[in-house]
Amino acid sequence: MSDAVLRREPPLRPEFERTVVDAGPIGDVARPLSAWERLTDQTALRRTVLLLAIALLWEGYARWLDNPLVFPTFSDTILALWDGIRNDGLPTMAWVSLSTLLQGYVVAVVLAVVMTSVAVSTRIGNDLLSTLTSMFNPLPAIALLPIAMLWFGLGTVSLTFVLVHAVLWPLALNMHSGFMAVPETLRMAGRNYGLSGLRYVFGILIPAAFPAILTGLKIGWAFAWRTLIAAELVFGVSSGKGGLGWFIFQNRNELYIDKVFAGLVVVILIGLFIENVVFRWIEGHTVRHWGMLR
Amino acid sequence: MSDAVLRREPPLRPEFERTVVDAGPIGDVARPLSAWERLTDQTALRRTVLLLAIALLWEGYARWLDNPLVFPTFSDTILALWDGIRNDGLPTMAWVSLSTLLQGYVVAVVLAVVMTSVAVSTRIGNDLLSTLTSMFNPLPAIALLPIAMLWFGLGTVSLTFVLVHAVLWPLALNMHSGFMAVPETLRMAGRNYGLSGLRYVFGILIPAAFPAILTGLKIGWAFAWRTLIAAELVFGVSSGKGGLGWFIFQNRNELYIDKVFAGLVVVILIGLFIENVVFRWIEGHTVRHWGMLR
Amino acid sequence: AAEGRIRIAEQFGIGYLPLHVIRYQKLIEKHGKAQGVDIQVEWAQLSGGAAMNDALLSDSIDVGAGGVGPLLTIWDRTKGNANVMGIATLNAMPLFLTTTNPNVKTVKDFTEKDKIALPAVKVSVQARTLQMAAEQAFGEGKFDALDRFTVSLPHPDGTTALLSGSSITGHFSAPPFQYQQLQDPKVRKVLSSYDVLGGASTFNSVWSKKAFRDSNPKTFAAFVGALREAMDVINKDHKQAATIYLATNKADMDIATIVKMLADPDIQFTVAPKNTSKYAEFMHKVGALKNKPASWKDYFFEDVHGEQGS
Amino acid sequence: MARPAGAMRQPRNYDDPSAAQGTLRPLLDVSGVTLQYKTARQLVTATYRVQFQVHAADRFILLGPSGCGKSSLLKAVGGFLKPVEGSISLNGRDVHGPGPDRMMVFQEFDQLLPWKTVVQNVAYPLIATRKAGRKEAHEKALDCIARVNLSKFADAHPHTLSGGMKQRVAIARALAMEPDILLMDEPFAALDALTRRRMQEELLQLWDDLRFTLLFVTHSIEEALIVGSRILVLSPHPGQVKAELNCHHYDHRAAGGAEFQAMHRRIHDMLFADAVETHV
Amino acid sequence: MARPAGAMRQPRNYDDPSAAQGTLRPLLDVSGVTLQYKTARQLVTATYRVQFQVHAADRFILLGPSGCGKSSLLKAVGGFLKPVEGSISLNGRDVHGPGPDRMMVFQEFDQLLPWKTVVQNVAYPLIATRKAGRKEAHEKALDCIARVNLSKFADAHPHTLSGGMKQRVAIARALAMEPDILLMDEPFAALDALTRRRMQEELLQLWDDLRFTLLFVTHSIEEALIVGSRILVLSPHPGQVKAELNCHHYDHRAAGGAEFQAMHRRIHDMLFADAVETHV
Ligand SMILES: Nc1ncnc2c1ncn2[C@@H]1O[C@H](COP(=O)(O)OP(=O)(O)OP(=O)(O)O)[C@@H](O)[C@H]1O
Ligand SMILES: Nc1ncnc2c1ncn2[C@@H]1O[C@H](COP(=O)(O)OP(=O)(O)OP(=O)(O)O)[C@@H](O)[C@H]1O
Ligand SMILES: [Mg+2]
Ligand SMILES: [Mg+2]
Repeated sequence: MSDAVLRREPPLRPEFERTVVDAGPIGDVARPLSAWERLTDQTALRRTVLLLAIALLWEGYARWLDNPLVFPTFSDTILALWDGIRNDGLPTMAWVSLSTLLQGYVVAVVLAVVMTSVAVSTRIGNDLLSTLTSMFNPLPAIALLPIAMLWFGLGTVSLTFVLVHAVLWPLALNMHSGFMAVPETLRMAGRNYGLSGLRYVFGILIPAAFPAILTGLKIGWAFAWRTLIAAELVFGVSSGKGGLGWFIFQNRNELYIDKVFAGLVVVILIGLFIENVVFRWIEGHTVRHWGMLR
Repeated sequence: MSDAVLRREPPLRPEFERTVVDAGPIGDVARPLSAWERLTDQTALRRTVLLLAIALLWEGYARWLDNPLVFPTFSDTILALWDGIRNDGLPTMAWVSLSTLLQGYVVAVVLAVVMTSVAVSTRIGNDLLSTLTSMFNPLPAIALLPIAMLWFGLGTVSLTFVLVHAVLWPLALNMHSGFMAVPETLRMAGRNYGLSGLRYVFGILIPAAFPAILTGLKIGWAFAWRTLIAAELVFGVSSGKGGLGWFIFQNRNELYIDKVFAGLVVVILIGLFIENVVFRWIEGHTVRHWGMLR
Repeated sequence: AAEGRIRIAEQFGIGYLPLHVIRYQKLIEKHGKAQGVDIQVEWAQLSGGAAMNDALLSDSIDVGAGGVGPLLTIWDRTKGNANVMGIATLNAMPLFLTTTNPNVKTVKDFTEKDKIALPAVKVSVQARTLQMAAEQAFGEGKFDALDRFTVSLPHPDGTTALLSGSSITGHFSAPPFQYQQLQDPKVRKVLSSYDVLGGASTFNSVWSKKAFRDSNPKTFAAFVGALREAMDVINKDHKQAATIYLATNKADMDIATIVKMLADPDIQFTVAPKNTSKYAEFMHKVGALKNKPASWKDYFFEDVHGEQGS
Repeated sequence: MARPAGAMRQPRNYDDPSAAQGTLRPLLDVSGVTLQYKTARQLVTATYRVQFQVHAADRFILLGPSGCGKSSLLKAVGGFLKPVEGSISLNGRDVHGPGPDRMMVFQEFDQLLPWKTVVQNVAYPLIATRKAGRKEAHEKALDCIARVNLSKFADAHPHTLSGGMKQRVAIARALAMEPDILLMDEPFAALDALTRRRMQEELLQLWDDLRFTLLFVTHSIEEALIVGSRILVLSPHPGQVKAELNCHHYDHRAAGGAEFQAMHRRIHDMLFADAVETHV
Repeated sequence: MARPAGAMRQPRNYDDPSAAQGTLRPLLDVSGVTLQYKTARQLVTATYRVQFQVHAADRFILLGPSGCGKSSLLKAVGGFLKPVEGSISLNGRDVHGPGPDRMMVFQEFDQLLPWKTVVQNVAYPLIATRKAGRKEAHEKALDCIARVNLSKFADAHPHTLSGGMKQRVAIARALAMEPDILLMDEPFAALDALTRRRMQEELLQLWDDLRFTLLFVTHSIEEALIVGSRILVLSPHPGQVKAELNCHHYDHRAAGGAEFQAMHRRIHDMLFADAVETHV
């Protein structure tokens, strides 16, 4: 060690005392933001610009490709969408799909809560959930088809069954690992209040694991759509009142690829709405508000 | 307040001091467990019993149903499985599927890491990830098929592409929300070390979000299977080496339902292996070992 | 593209037997040698018309195969750009409408309680044939009278649903499912597509883009030649054809069943289109085709124009 | 609102043993308790055969060096940890699992429920245990929050609080429950001298009102003497009982006195002696 | 290993101002800093126009009541928090973001990386900042762990440590880095009297060896006097500067003395005066 370091001494300064001003009226002293900062601060705006950029890319690539039977342009798709809305009852079809989907989703959410509650309460429940999840999660919907038809016949109930299969396992997985990752101190606090069983799950575990549960809900939502569209083709609710999947399937078979893309665009739009409005709102009022998520 | 309470006084006791014994040789003083406790402590055993129970249930229900065209018995399925292994090259087919799947899985994991890294580093990256996820996650694999074929032709690459689609979004979602939920103190510690960019992601965010990432990996794994089996039906086989999905499709077409179930059992067995051996091992050596998961 | 490569996609089923024979006996290679080109043949199996279209239009395959309906649709949609046309037919086969409902004698007897399974409502060959039958039964313009009873189910699921006594009471399928169904005493035939069309009709064909034929004349000719030779093989020796079918499909079906099927006079293996124009007319009438072909020669290449087609 | 710093609890006649002799059966009996943590790779003994009795209305202090197992002992009494040896009984009955009769203030800052505001956090256990209706609980919570001087932050969420403020909320939460037994694990460690003193006074005042039983972990000898009525001194890791001392006769006013200083030095030496043993 | 409790740092000639006058430009200049937290529903002002200068080799103490913004100030100096008003500059350059030149010991117990063992936690920043190779870092880490008396737990994971042990690991981690500036947020709050004293001595010894600059938050007046060379006294929430005092002339040996006691009382009164203002 050099002498220079050893000898380093801070200067002696005089002491002082000050009187403190009344802090009552201190307001927001944030520096005003520049116009550009304020603009880019608007998440909605940024995302809209992003969507426009994606649409432009699509249009450009499709034009360059010039193969409308494989990849139609964005403008053609929008025209087809408009046509679909006016002539083919696309909104009704979207509604049919959406309502089926919501049914399956709700059932799956309830089931997931029940199963994971049992799983965290007992060791055998834990084994059961883990085993069932690893068994059934990888199975494609078609594997359930015969069973679904056997139990529920053709129609919405079977479709719901397949949807539940799509949503339940990923949601249960996320929920369960969320529960498992709840900090020990919070668990102890909850048990200290004498909570147990469902009251413990709803009072402590679910809110504490809410970030993971929300992710599970998002994934479940997406996979419900994937499955619904694939399953509608097969289960093809009696002709006449098909949903979006049916619309896509039929038009694909008839090689109206622009309409197929229009159907997919509807799915995308619903997805964007759910993510940017519904889930964003929920996040803003829960996990972000609670400081559990950045 | 009653006088009784007010007057409650603890008794006065004598003080004392004690000498402390040398604590060096204190060993494990746990009470020995009873045979039953030791048995039920064995996770492997408990789960095996559970699987046997499920198999029995299956056998019983199928026998009662007596409809082998829809739901063959467990024993028939096992016989068909044995037959498939000996005569139809089921192991090779499973291997074909598994290797395709692993390729897609690895690509998706790498992509997810890259995308979420960008997403946590920049605000526009965050917008992009969130938008792309909510757009593409709900799209069924068939929507990507034409594009896949256009870009990669028929064959494994297209399958890989579709697999990536199946794995990437749920994994990215879990990863991203895991990153977002990393406690502020840990983030600050990491940035205090001067970590940034990828070093920050790999040094802090990924291990800190590992429980969520593992869940994402599990879900991704399951959905890769679902998608692979569904996609193999559509893509079928080129150059003669079909996978498990093709095996299932072919046997379905020939109404060998027991073989269809045999194919599904292979999927289930692989799923159980991956969950109970691979993921369990990873969990045991990471998140559980680190006390991040119960 | 350079000459000497052809990528063919086929589907599942006995109807594709000519392609199996070509593959098994390497007939394209043989006919290519005769023309002086070494042809590399790539085979793929795809599971449905839509996948076939995607693959063809994205240039992943050169030759696709499927039912008459998809051929007419893709011809109609690609007229003027990709120009997809039929090369030849693979067979003529009857499609049966079967039922387990003892009260159903003709299509008129289906009621609200019945459900008829089809591979794809409205758009499949079976659906079109049923519509034509409905028009014949209920009168001009009433072609959609039975549509509300129909549901989409793939053949295997439809078959199990019919046989296991669920709510499916009717099934419009194809060989070999319809024959398997008829082995069950509960199941009866209501209708054959031959009745509706007034004679034998094409079930499967092969098609390709005009551009492929133009730039690969020798390869294309080799394929057509191979196809014709395969028809001869099948029609001459049912036993050998059945053996090839079993070998290529790894199916452990009884060889006698297949031979019996091949011997069925209703089942023909020929390159000549049969009664396809009736479908075309009907599809144009109901708006599924924008272009009205003057004759079957509009949607088949010249290579088969010499045949007795319709 | 908090009382001025001078206000003290009423004097008690501790020095007359005959008056103090209440029940002879201890409320809490910890006998021969060994606590161990078993992980895949190692076995950690936290405490070894620890023995003590807490009587009703005791203010019992656990004092000992860092890592000696104070928190573990408290968790065992709280029912969160099972002893591998020995037994813990409460009112003559073995402790099986946690319960709201023993409210705990943990050492960690993350013991508040992040999804509840400060006032909700304090009111929740009252509601969950049905000790009070919603409205009553809310009022009681506001009152206790005022006592820990956080009224301004009643509607804030925990993540917007400083470390010391979080601990004060946890204290308010425990006080609001008015439990028979209060388990506190270094509750005042994150507080400044002033706030700490005010909290100590609040606690003693409340004890005087309600005469609950207090089990209190601290690492400050001074705090032990002021807050406690009896002190259990533990040896370093693994914790064993070194001494049990009486200290009911000290309060804030006594803090400067010679007797207080002597007692302080006695305990100090007891702990530091150890250090010399272990570290030289 | 830790030195015996009596070992003290070498004497320094503080009382000769001419020798002490080093550079006149302060190392750290905090001027007019207002810190605010903005959430969707409310705006919290943590500190208001705080002004102070820290010179190289200062042992600068931030002292103030709970919630007055000490941690926030430290985080702002660490580069984790941007002032909404005023500026913070280091060596004449504005602070933009955190960096390994300012190692921080946080107040929270969860600052250790749970996936690393104790020794890995201490060695990691050395490796990450390329201050040392793997092996060298490991050795240095083991050495620092010995200083905080945790050698037995070098291979334990943080979740198996007690609160005080975790904080000691964090201290070891910061010391191992031998940073130019060390920011410590109530590092000894969770430690018992004995361990605390040993840690204080270690810190002062290290300071004597390396003459780094220390910015130290504490709520203990005694600790402030012993550890610090200069004390910044902050008012209650929102924190404003109340006084800056010199205290370089106190160490453990001085702790009993009359001058020490007087200073203690002076600061105590300064803080308690506030209490009377605010709370009566
Ligand atoms: N979850 C755990 N797993 C394994 N060991 C643990 C765990 N918790 C505590 N220990 C060990 O038990 C011993 C006692 O820990 P405890 O938290 O009871 O100490 P303490 O007296 O509260 O210390 P402090 O004053 O630092 O909080 C320590 O050696 C610690 O390493
Ligand atoms: N993340 C945050 N969001 C909003 N407000 C915050 C946040 N962190 C701290 N505050 C507020 O800022 C003020 C100062 O907090 P800070 O943590 O700096 O206090 P402190 O002096 O360190 O207190 P303590 O001694 O209790 O740790 C408090 O009023 C607190 O409510
Ligand atoms: Mg502790
Ligand atoms: Mg603080």
